[in-house]
Amino acid sequence: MSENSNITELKNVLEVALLTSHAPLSLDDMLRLFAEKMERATLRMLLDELKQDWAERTMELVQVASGYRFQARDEYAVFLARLNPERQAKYSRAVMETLAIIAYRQPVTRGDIEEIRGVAVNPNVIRQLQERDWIDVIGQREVPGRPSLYGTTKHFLDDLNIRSLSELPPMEDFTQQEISI
Amino acid sequence: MSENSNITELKNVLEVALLTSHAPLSLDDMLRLFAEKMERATLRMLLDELKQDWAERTMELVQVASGYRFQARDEYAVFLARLNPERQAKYSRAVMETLAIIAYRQPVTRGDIEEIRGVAVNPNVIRQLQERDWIDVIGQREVPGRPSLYGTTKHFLDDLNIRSLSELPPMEDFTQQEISI
Amino acid sequence: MIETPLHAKIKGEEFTELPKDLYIPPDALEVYLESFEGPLDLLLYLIRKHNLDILDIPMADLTRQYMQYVEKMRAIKLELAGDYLLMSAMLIEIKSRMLLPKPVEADDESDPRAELVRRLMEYEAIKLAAQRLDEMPKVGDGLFVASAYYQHISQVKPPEVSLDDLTEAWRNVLKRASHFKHHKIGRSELSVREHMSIILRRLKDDRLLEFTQLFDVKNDGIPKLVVCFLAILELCREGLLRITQQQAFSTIYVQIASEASA
Repeated sequence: MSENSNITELKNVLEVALLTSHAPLSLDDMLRLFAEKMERATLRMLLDELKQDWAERTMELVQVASGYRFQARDEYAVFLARLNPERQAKYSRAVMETLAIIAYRQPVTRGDIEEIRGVAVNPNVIRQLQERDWIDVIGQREVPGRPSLYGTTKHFLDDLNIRSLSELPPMEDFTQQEISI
Repeated sequence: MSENSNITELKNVLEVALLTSHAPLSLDDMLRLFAEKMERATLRMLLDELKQDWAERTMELVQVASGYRFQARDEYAVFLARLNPERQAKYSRAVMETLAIIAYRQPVTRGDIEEIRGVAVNPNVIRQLQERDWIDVIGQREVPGRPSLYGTTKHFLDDLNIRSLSELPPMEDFTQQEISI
Repeated sequence: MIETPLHAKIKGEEFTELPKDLYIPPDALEVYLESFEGPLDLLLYLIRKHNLDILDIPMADLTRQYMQYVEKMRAIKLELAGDYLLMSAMLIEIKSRMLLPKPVEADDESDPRAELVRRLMEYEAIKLAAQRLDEMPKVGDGLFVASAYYQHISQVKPPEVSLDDLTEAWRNVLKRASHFKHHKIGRSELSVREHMSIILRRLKDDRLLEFTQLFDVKNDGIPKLVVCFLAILELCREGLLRITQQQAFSTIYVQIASEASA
């Protein structure tokens, strides 16, 4: 075996060990991989080369407190996070009704929502909908306190798979009936 | 982004996910990685390419019962075994024979196992196999006492690196075998 | 006892004579006693050790050997004896049934050894299968799977909301609103409301727009232009817009009321 192919083979063993290990490998761990005695300097050189070999690839060889490990580059975290999403419970009734009021009655202030629902609106409810990027502030009403006016976003339409608010089921006819009872 | 770099990027995401996952990834798992909808045929094509990309490398992309995973090529096992010289304690013969009966004769009750082995089954044996997630209760036999029926799990197939029970070594006939004691 | 010719196999060769050393001193076996998995395992050991033909087991010899080991085991491991004694009884029963005269038309099925042979063969097949399973490389034992590290960021999957959920919520709102007499829910076109939001958004970005800039005459049809105009009027009525014109027929400007007063 030539010197070069030998180095490749040694790096391969290190690569396999690091890719399959559940925990970082210390230099001592890695020295145990090889039957023949290896200098720590040689091992460090091999690890440097291995790091270079992966420089343009998906994983990076990093050194942490307890040793070396391969880890996914940061840019992939967003993909990996999708593998095991924690599903959040359903929205509360307050959130859904607030959303409905904003969708059907925009632009509305918090005061409008409270008037329609007959109860105070928890700021947390508005925040949840804003964080979801379903509603945002589109202006202020020119009354004392200049309350924010809320409207729904394009993202809201996208998530509900409709192109315009006019595609929301018309509810006014139904309303008239209900109210007349 | 050109078509080609896009394919490379998709394969990179798959590679990262498969190299960092602690369990095999099913096609459905992998489809979740991508925000945009992907056809299963496309995913299979990407996996094929990824397998080819790694054909000359240290790990191989294999398909087991519950999905795909990267694993070290056989030739590296001898090196990796040196990492943890205190080998995992072997299972007792009672455990392995019980496992073999469940694997080859499932679904079976504890009574069936005792009949074949000619001795009482220690509950501890069943528990060990259940804790390893190699067997589980898959029903009850409709006889007095409604004894549990045991079968092997997907995880058992995964751990043995096979996709189905049909890939287990075939049972040998007694008389054809020369047995060294 | 019916003497049957012995068919023993040793390394593939047939032997028709009993080996001279059929008897193994129990002392030599002491080391194995622990490793027997039960009476079937012990019987198989004896059969293999003495190269007996499983299809034609010499019951007398086998039973005698077996009893010797069971005695030995009883001496050192009493709690094991139960299963083994049961087997002793079975062996003796088979042996005694074989002493009875054979019916002339006897087929293989009537061989008193048949059931024992079936069980021995079944057990040996399982024993071999267990050895094979044991030898297979397994994850955690000779098989190494990828397990590299990644930075876990937890992504909470937000609740799904459908159009039905939304309209259901709106229906509830309306039902409840009907209880408040003072509140009146007027009939207005949803698309007017949507345009009110669209216009406010544009003015938030552009501050001051010419009235005509709010209309896309080229692309929008008449109904949409009308809706847009109604939206401007509604915004004006609600005091959200300020519309200015310096003199007759000059450019009309539209801006958010608060921006104008500031």
